[in-house]
Amino acid sequence: MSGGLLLLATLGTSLLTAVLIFLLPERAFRARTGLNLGAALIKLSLVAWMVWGLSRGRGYAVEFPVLEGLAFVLRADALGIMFAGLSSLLWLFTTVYAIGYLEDSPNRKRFFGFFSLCVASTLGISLAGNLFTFLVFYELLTLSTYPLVVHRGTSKALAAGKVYLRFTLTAGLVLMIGMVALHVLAGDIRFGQREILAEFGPEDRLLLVGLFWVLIAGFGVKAALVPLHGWLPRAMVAPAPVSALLHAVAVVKAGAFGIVRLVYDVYGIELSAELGLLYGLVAVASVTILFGSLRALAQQELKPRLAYSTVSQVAYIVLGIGLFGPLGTIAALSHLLHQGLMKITLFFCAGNYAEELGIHRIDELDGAGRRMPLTSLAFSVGALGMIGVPPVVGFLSKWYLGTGAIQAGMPWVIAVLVASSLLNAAYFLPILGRLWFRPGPDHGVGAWPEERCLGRLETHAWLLVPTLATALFSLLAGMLAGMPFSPLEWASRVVNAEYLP
Amino acid sequence: MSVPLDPSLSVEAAVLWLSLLAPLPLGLVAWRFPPRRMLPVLLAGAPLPLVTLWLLSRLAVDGGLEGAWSLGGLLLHWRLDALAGLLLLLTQLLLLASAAYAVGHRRAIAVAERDFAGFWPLLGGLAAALGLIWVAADLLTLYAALELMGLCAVGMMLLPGTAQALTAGMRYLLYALVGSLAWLLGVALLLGAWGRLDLAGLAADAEPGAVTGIAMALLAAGLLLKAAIFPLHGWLVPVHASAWTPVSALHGALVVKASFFILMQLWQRLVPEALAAAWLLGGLGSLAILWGGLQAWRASELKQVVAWSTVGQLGYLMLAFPLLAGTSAAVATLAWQATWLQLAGHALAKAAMFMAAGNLVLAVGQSRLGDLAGTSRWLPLSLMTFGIAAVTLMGLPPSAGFTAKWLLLQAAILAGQWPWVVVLVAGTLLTVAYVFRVLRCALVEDAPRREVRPVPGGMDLIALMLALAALALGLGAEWPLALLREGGLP
Amino acid sequence: MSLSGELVPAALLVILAAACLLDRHLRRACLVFIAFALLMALAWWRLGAPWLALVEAVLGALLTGTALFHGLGHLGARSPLPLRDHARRPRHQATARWLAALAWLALAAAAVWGLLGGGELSVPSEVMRRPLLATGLAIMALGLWAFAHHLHLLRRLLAFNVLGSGVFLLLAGLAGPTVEVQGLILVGLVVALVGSVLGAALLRRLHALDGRVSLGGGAGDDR
Amino acid sequence: MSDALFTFALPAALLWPLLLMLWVPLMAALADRGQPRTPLDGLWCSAPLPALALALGVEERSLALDWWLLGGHWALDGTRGPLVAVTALLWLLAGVYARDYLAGEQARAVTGDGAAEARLRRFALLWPLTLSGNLLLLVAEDIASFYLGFAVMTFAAYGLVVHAQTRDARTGGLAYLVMAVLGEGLILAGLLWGAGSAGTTTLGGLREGMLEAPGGVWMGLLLWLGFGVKAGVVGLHLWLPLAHPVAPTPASAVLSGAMIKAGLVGWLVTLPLGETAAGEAFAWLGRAMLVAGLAAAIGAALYGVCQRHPKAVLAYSSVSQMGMVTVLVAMGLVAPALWPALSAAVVLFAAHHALTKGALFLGVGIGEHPPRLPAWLLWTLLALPALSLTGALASGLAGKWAFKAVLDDGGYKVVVTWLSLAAVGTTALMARTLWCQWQGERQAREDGLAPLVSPMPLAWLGALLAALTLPWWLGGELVDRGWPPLAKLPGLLWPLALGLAVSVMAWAVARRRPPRASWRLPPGDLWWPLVSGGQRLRVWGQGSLARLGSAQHAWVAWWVARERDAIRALDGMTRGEGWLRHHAAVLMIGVAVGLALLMLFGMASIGPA
Repeated sequence: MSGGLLLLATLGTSLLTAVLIFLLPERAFRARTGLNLGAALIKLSLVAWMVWGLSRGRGYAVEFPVLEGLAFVLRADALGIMFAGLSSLLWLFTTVYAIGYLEDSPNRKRFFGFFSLCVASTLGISLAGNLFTFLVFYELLTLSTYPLVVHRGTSKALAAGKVYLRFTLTAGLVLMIGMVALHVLAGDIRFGQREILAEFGPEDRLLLVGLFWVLIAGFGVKAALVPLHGWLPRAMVAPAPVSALLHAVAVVKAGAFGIVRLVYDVYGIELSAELGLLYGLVAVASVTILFGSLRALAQQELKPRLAYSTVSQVAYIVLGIGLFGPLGTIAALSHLLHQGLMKITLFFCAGNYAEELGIHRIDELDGAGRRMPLTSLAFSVGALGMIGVPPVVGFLSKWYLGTGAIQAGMPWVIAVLVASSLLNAAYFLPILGRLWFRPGPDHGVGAWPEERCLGRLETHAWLLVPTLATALFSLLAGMLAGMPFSPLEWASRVVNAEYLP
Repeated sequence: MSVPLDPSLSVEAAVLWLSLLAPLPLGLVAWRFPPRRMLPVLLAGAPLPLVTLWLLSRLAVDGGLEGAWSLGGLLLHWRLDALAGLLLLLTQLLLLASAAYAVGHRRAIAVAERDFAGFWPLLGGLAAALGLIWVAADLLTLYAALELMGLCAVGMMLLPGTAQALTAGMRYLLYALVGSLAWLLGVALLLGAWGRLDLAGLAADAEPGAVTGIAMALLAAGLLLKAAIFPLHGWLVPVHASAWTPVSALHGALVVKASFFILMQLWQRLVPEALAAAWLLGGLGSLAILWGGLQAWRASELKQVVAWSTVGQLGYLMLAFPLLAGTSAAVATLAWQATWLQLAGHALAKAAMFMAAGNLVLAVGQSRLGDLAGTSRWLPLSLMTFGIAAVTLMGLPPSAGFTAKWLLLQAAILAGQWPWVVVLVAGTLLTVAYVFRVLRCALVEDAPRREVRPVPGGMDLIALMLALAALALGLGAEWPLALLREGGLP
Repeated sequence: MSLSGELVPAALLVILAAACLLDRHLRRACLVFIAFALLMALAWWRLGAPWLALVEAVLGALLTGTALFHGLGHLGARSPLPLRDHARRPRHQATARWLAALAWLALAAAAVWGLLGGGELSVPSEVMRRPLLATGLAIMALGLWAFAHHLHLLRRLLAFNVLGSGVFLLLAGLAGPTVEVQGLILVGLVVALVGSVLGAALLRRLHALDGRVSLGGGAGDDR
Repeated sequence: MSDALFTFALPAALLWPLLLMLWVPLMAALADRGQPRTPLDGLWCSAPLPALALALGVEERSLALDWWLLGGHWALDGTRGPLVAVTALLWLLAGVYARDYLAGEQARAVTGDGAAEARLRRFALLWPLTLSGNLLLLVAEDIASFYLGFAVMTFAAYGLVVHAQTRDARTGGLAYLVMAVLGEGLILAGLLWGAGSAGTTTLGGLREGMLEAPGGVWMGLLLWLGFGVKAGVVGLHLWLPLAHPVAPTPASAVLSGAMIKAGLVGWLVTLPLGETAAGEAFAWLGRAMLVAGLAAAIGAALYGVCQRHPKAVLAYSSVSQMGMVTVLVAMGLVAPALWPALSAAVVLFAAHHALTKGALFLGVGIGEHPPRLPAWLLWTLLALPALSLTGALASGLAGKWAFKAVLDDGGYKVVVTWLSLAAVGTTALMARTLWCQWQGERQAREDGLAPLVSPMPLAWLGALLAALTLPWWLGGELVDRGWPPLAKLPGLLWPLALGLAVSVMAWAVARRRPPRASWRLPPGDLWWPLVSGGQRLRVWGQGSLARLGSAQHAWVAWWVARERDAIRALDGMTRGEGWLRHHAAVLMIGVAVGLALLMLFGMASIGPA
């Protein structure tokens, strides 16, 4: 299959799935499930094919003009395919999870339709070859996640959706203005054409700095950088798979990925460092990391705590971007994947507790480790990873961030990292303590809020399997980080191939 | 009695005029034998856009077509350039969609065939008038076509016969008539000053001056009134809210745009350098964007939301005037493309939106927003169509609205006209606000279930097709825009 | 033709227009309008446009008059409209309308003056056209004022017709009775007729439906 | 052993405990619900065996695993080998001991006590996990594996500490965990900083890089303090006396015997000890460590003798002993030239302490459940490790001689004197321990005696034997100094004599005038003021978090209110529409006039040009 066709086929798989799901009647549960899983598998294998091809030096690109001097460009480069791989892999798990989670609930057709649309947008974001194409899919992502956020249709969900839209659409607009202005200034910049902006003279530098921050403001909303993070905790009312999606794969990652693209592929890291933009990024990221952790500490419910944890964790990516040097870059790129694996595990677990036992508050978790050992194990893996305990992948991110900070000449960042680790420990370890070491209803103390006993295992197999799989992946990705095609190895490959002279 | 100036193009000219005038007999036939199914309507109308496509392909090869009819010593000029051809294609597609939709609509609202039959000749008249406006190249033809269009539109608006529709229609009638008198006065001055009516001649002869300026001001005032540009939009919303859905769709999509088209043609030919006046028009457009958006946001009924949205969206078109006046060629090219893309995208999306809204209202039996609760579950297709159409209106990708907004922003930034950037941002946010207000109402899940009367599937399908076309125009904008660029600015 | 020979019908036209627009007695106003239209036809005749005169007499006077009387409900209809218009605008609104009409008049006059004074008129200016132009301007201003000022729909229809006649006169005055002008006026007359017929029919229906004769204040009009 | 075999054997030795760990839930899942099994079977006890065999059988080997974490590099060498051997042996004996120690709970679990079963299963899971962490950190040469082992050991051991689930156990566990997390943070900071500066992933590279890096001493300080949490550096030792008494006795034994040594190992592998190139800054760090070590050695002894629970006394003894070790390690920075000789002494001393302290802790359990032994024999056996710890016997004597000789040679007699003073304290602590045990044992003897040939006494005896005979079987260059000549014995034994004398006197005094209750010093010394301070801090922190939250809410609420105002204002504006509609004609005229004026004046301003 030729390069461009393969790209279009990958993108088309999800789009077509969305259309087909909308065409299927609401009752067609089996067909929809088969379609979902089949598409997810096909997409995963197509992406794997491209990964393999890329590693052998093949190129995949397709483009056509939309306007004079502006093209719609899809191109698979190492960085993009990395994100595509993450989204395709996690997509499979999320789909499986969602099928189990939404069993017997209304509006499944709508849910899965937009779900597929959402994955198509994420894939588009990862394969976009210039800012225009990126923006197209970025906004499409916003639109396709809105019905998912308000899926429950309660007034709380609708209010959250309103906040979500306010933040994201305004940001999209800001982003668009920034992109248009950049386009006016420099024309259509393909990702990787770093020399275009680098050649601007000193008189345009101020303008470039200004545009950079406009664009960062646009991306920062989705990446939930403080103070633009307000939508994220509120969007927690969505069903668990959607939260997992928002936090781990699609939305926040799209923002972070945008910043990655902006810094590495549009401005170029050298120019960014020269313009002094990276200090600002590091400062913003540091504030976000600490603020997110502090706010997480104050939460009494599981999902909001995880949400604020996301705020904090995604800022690690931005922090890594801000650390000038290959190690910082590796940290940023690999954390993009690592955080996805760990956070999705945590959200799956939170969903499992809520579905099986009706648990939403942290103090209801006492002794849940006995009732749901596997889920709790997965949760522990995720939480320890977030704290940065090896061999879970989170440690690797912290390692590269820390060493990258030294390389970039900012040792104080280590203090931020350690403080964040301690705060992470302060809000995750009590949960683990409750799970494993407190007596709970299964020890004869109290009762679960709403026990449902789904399935023969500790919960529904559709819910349990993806949870365990992502936990296992977070563990394996850490332990086997030196293996070829591990996230870390691929990130290093991207850095070596693209960002070092 | 017809004398094409260039006899070698006679085949194309004949085909063009046949396709322009064909809607009249078709309308009359339909009046006599009202169609009961959508398919015959579609089949009868389908050749027209195909013919136009063929003409467009010829245009790409030969450049523009032009000619004149001689009518008792009177030379009536016409020309078919890329812009006119594209607009003609758009018109024919929308008319076809509306005609097919109307068949279903009649069944759904259960109006007697006899009462509905009046729709068809008026539709034919409207189609012919619109076609004439796109190709007319002199003020007399334009005047006649404008009046024919206005009267047909008024007639269609009155068809429901309710007090509300009659009042609104009466107001529309009066203002349309006065607007055309203002236009006629302007034409009188131009004729008096330069002694000719054909656009090309006027563009060549006319020099900017007091008389031309005043004439343009009078013309513009009349056309603005007909195009429902703020603050002269007062007649539009009641008319739309009370008219039948296919009529509203056509009116919002095409009729108001025709006046804008004429204004743009004249302005570009006669007073392209009038900066201050162009900025006033841009300012009025901005106010229209804000006012329309605001009113749509606060409106309480679905069709009112859509109608107000038309007022707001028309404002975007007006931004073309300051961006075209006295700016560099690059800015002008961008603004020119942006305007027509916005017009086409809005036409498709607005028609789709009216139809989707009409379907929702028909199915629910209520028109208040609050009564839409839960429709996402019972009427997913209509709501989806509404949503897709709204994507274009909001200017979100990948839609024609988005691409047009991108061009407009690019033009504004390149020209350094920052106020329009602010207006675009505010307008987009307002659009988002009112669109999602509707969707939010529809997504409420905990409302009691109500009786829902599903509309015929074809109606949803037509609306969906139009909405998707608006979407496809976003990324596929290069084909029409390349044609436009080749045609150049007037 | 002498200047004074032109002045008399011109003055008569203005007087008739004013009488038609200012009279609150509707049937009388309609009758005056028919007289006005006939005088217009005469004017066309004298300008050398007999066809136009014929059309004006048939469309403008006969058919429009019939339509107006139909709208008034005096042609075999069951529920005639009240014969007098009692509606009044508030004073400040009335002032604004006067001023607006004057501004419009000034604008048009300035343009006409510019054409005459600057010798820009494409057709060589003739002395005899000046009263025609003045008459046109006056009638147009009157018509516009009346259209903006009156509330009664029938009176607005009358005003619109008078306004149209004023514009036609100006047109003829500026460009002479050329074939283009005749074409424009013809179209204008047809449109005016159709508009009047439609308006009158609508007025009847509206009056029959909820007894109203003006736009504002009715149910469902304003939110 | 060939390289290939080693490549296989080392991971296998580390994985074996993990496999056994997985075996536990597997068996529980496979077994019939009706027949609960005891998770602590013979197989389970064998967890450290492969590691022990490997450590005794291999001299020097290393293993590189590129795919592992950041690149794995594991090694066994002259320092690591003995430590692995001692650690594995202690874990083995403690494991066997635990099987018996927890027999009561096993019995309850079999009869269907769910809570006991859960506790037991948790113990059975976490014990091998802790073990594997401990072993990994000992063999790791790359930073990531080392940190992994350290973290796994630390976090898994929490479960062992809180095993009993009593209130005290929770307190002990909390103290343990808080301090451990703090320590982990410090270690992480030090490691990242050091590794980042040196651009390395191995511990050797870290040590070398630290010498050259600017601010290297600060990395050293961070690492010293970080590992100091585990090693009980004064001020960071709080968790020891709190966690030890509440943990099950075998867990206390490995905590105090093996796991505290992890802190020492951390120092040994990360600090640039014995590097003559280290600058004056490191010497100052060494001096600080020296002072802190001495303070711990003596202060802990003083505080410890006031404790009532034998395990608390032993915990303070550990703090005291580790203080002495700290002093020795500090000498590696103060006097780098001495280090090659001193390092062997440190390892020997650490190994000695590990096994001896293990034996002592296990002895506590023996005292509580005395086996069928004559009292004199039992007490002799219980006293033997105590004497050894004071440096009077066997491994203790060898260890003490090893460092005393080096320090004497190096001219650091003052340090030796201070250390001897600490040994006086150790003697007093041992006396106090035995005294406390004596009182407990008399009570227990009345309840009945346990059989001698059962895992618990056998494991204890094994530990005793291993501890006493350490110098003989550990071998290697560690004991190349051999035994002290007779002439030196008085210099080595006077602290014992003095300590005994002081103890007897104190006992006599205390018997006359029993100390008032208010004098009793709680175990955990600084912990309690810190807790109250922490409580206040926590209240303040929660308050400020709440304030942060409410400030955010207030901010949002303010905006929502403004939004409502704005919408109301807009609603007011929308009524203007009626006006627009009524004045459309006038507005059209206005627009025309406005446009015309702009055209005229716009053109005028542009001018005729």
